[in-house]
Amino acid sequence: MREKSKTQITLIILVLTALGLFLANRYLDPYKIRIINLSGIYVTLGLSMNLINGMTGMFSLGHAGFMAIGAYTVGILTMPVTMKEMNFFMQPIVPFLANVEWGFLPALFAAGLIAAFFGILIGAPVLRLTDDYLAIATLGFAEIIRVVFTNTQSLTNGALGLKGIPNYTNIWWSWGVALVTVWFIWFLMKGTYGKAFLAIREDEIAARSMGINLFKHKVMSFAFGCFFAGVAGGLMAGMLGTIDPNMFRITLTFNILLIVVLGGLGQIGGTIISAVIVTVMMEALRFLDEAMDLGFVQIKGIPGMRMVVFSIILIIVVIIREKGLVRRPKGRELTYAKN
Amino acid sequence: MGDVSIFLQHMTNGVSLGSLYALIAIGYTMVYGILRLINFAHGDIFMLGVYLTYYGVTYTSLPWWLVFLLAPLLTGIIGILLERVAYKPLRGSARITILISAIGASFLLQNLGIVIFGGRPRAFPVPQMLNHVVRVGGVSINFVTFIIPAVTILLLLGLTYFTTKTKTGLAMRALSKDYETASLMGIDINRIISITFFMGSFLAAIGGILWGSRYPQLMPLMGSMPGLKSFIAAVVGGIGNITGAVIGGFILGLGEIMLVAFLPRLSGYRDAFAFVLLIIILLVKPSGLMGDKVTEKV
Amino acid sequence: MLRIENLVMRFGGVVACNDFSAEIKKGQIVGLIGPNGAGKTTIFNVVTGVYKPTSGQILFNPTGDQQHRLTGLSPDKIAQLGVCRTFQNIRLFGELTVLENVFIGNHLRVKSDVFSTVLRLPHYAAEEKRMYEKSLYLLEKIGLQDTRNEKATSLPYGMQRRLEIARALATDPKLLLLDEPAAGMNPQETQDLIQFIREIKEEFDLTIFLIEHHMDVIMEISEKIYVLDHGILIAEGNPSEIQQNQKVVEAYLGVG
Amino acid sequence: MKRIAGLLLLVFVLAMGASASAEVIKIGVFEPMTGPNAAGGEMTVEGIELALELRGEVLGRKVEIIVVDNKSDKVEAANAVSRLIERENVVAIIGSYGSSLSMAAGDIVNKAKVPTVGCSPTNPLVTLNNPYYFRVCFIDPFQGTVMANYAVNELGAKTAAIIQDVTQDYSVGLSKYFVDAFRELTGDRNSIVEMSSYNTGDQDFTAQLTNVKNKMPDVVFAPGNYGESALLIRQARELGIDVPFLGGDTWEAPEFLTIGGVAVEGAVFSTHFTAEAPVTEESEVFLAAYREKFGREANAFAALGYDAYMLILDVIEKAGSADSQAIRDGLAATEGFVGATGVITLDENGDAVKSAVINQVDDGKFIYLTTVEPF
Repeated sequence: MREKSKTQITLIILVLTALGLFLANRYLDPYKIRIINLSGIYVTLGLSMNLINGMTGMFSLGHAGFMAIGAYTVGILTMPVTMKEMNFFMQPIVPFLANVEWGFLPALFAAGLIAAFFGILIGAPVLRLTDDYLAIATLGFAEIIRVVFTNTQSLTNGALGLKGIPNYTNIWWSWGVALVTVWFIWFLMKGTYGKAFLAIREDEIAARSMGINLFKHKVMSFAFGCFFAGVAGGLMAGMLGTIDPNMFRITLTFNILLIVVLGGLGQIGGTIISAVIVTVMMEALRFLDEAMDLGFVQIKGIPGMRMVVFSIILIIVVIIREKGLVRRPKGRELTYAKN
Repeated sequence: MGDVSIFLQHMTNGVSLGSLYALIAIGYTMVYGILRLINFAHGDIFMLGVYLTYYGVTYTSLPWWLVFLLAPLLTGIIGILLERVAYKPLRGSARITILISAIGASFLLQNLGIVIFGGRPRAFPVPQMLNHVVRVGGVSINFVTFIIPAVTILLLLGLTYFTTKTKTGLAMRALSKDYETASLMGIDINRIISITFFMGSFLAAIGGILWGSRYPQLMPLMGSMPGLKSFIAAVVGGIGNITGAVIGGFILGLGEIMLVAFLPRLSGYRDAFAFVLLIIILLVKPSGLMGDKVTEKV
Repeated sequence: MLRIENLVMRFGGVVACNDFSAEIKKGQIVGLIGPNGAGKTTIFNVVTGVYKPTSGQILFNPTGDQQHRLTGLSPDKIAQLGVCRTFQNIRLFGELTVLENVFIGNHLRVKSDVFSTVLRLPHYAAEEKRMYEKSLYLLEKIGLQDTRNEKATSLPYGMQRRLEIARALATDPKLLLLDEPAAGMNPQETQDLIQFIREIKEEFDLTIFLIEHHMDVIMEISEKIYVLDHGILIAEGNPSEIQQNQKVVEAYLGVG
Repeated sequence: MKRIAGLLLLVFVLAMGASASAEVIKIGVFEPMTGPNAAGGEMTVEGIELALELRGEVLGRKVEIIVVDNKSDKVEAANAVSRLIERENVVAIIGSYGSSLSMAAGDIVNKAKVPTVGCSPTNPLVTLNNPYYFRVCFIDPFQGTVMANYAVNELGAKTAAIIQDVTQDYSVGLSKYFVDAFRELTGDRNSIVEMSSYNTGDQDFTAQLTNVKNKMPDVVFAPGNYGESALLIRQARELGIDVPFLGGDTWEAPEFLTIGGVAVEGAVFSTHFTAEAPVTEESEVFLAAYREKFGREANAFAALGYDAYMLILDVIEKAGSADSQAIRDGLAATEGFVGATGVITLDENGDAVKSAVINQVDDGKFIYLTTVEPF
């Protein structure tokens, strides 16, 4: 009975979302559609990071790097051959990619798979590290990826970036992928593997003693997270039409982290809502940077105020939601998180 | 120029850079060693220290050496405030939570820096005394380069004395070993943690001032890279270990310079070097060169 | 079922366990006792692979044809072989529900791959159904079927201990290691527990190795008892032998 | 339920859009006001605001500029431009400092058919294949070539070393064209004796510089951000490298002088404009107005911002219409527009064909050396 009504609600939500998107696509201007697109992409990003950080309890800060891999995969694979020649005017592109021109779907798949491949490659050695070390190591990997992309001129066009990537990304793609991500992670977490991820988050030692292979499951979770990060990166490339290595800095990871923390570590629904809200707020709060005319007094715009507000929100949310956010270690640990 | 003097020049450059990393890493490692907390905002505290010095020298009539002393003290107080606001409410929380708060604090300071100081870089007012070049044979050495290692070694000795001989230092160590017992023994936890943050931030500011004297360009984001690299230096040396931090700093500085020196084609990859080193160390010897092994209790 | 040979475990300079040997036969309930800090939990940790011993070896099924050397295997491998445990300081998956805790115990026997779980292919659906049924059965067994959707940490202490046992049972163990299952229980609960342990032993065809401070429990339930003091085996035998052993008495009185 | 609530909220927030007034002509400006490119954005906006003050009306209608920050970030740049077009209904757009930021806007303005004039993005890709993107500055190939010419012809250099910021398209592009031209001019494939890279934000360049010193080049070409470049030259002088340092238009910032101090004396760079050698009457007007408003000498970026604005207004006036399409067509036909930075003619790509100025740092000021005509 309960299962049935749940399915019904899910269906209703799906239909309403689709209808909403359809109407939005039809009647909203490109700017709003762009924000909706971006929201969809951030939903995917938020969920993929939440899978790693919130559900499996690893602390990865490498998202920007995996997005970069995905974005470049899509960029290079979908860009028309003539456009490639124009882009790579300083140093020709490596021959085996010069004449490639794929459709968006296979390119997105490739983006996810390559990102996941690197996720496994990178994750396999470092995922055994604990919280803070893992955070720094993954952050380091993201930086390494960025530096490599900057220097491999004949593969990525280096700092010049890529321009003229076909604008395939639309509302259906961005939200379609978001929906697939929700669906995937939902069923993953419902199933026994997802429960094993949760067990790892809760208590690694107990999880191992229950026969859960930590390494295998961590790498699995990490690879899935990277897959979706890569796909989202690809969507981003398809939306912007141009990418360069400097896009994929730690700030990008910070934005996603903000979404995950606001939405609640381990929460699927919360992440979706917070992804949408944060994306919209990023735009809506633009007024903070701009000059304000309150009638009687004029305030000069202070660029950067927006990010200050977001940082403060992050800290406040962490502090307020501390208990619900992550498992509180049991009484034996009283100091600053000694593990 | 002969090969020998070129090599010596590279060595000098490496020592100069390495000692700066070492200096900042000391503060990082001290806070971690005592509180097991990675203060992500350490690099941004460093930035604050430099800006405070800049404003002190430029907008007050105080002599530079006094500013060089006052600014770190002020930075130390900011460090205490930071701990009170962003970390104290989370005492006892999971590591991830505190780490997120630390990242938030780091971004907050950076963006506050942009709002308050403006996004455009400024020139650090290097005192004349520090700003001249000494030439020994074919090797040029900036005068600051002599001062930095000296200060580093001095602080290293001072800190070692402090933590092993003074009452507060011993209390800190007790705290780092066992929080509960320490508080049972009547140690004022809040006071010790505040002192730790004060000292960490004070050291960051000293590092910042010397950094500014060597590389006189101020930007709100200037702390993030040196911060990360110093953290890496601390990890390489064995986080929590002050001597290790110094050694790690020198390894990192020399390594970065030598990479460019011997593999000039890879100079564009220089920023990745630190991270590669970090990952190798974490995989081969996660406790760092000087760190001791910790086993988890079951 | 389990043979421990000349086990030595050192942490730095501290010897937690020195030259410990033991043999547990199939279907036995064997007790391990000793004063606090005697190294009992260390032995459990070594058997389940959490610690690597300094020397010595542990054999699983030493006489059977499926003989395994446990030393050097990872905890999850050991669990898969059929050795599962509970923890002295309760390590439930605290934020998860009671049912989820037991359900996770089933995970190591899952045959479907992760993609069929996401796609909910029929063979996985069937498998999952079996797992849920088994979990519910186990919960019923420990009397927690009504609280199955509550957070594990919200349970009273005694129930958490039982839940740990249920979770361990879900892994289909052949050998079950119980680390102070009666800790914090009142006499009535303790009696229930003894009954419960006997029941599950019969039903699931278990061999049980347990650490316990409640002497009445140990004496009533064990067929054989090992006594440890300061990491050294000071006595072994059946309950009546142990009760009369002078060394054991001294160790517990703190004389020796 | 939550999801629906979220969606409703989204629609609600988005629907709080502003409505446009038909009377005012709105011109959008998207520039980096924060982030690593903030200084360039700030200088440019100064010029645009000055231009607005001088000429706030066209066709009898008031002109309004709407400045949005792109945070030196591509995604933000795209959002900012989209916002200008859809929310503010601007008829034309100015921006942005930083070629990659301009490129992020390229597709959007092309699709929306809103003409956009870049002030200082010098990467050739910006206007390529984009009929709606124009710029009032020259492009990297020209700038790099100009400096190679200067090095060989004026300084008599036989060898050169390159230190580039590998993370900046601008720096990489300039270096590449410099290298090509330098090799051709000297007729020597080996005339580039050292090629070294660093990353934006780096502060220590001693390793790269020590390698350079070892090779003893006649000149060092080191285009990059003014901050990093100033530090780089400082460290070079400390190491005893006393050959001339050459760079590009990004060096023209007061911070280059304050951070570099005495070390940057003698540094030579190409730029779009100099306050010292007003090329046109418009330059005089601009310079005087700038001096009056800001109390200091103008720089190239302000001048380019000024020109971009004035060019758009000029086109509107000539076309007699503030319609986006009319503006685009007018811009594409620009020939001989007299701006503060010189006489601007836009080529078939929408790039300005105009002269470059070479400046030198002398006694803590930027001194005009020479003008190089387009070739």
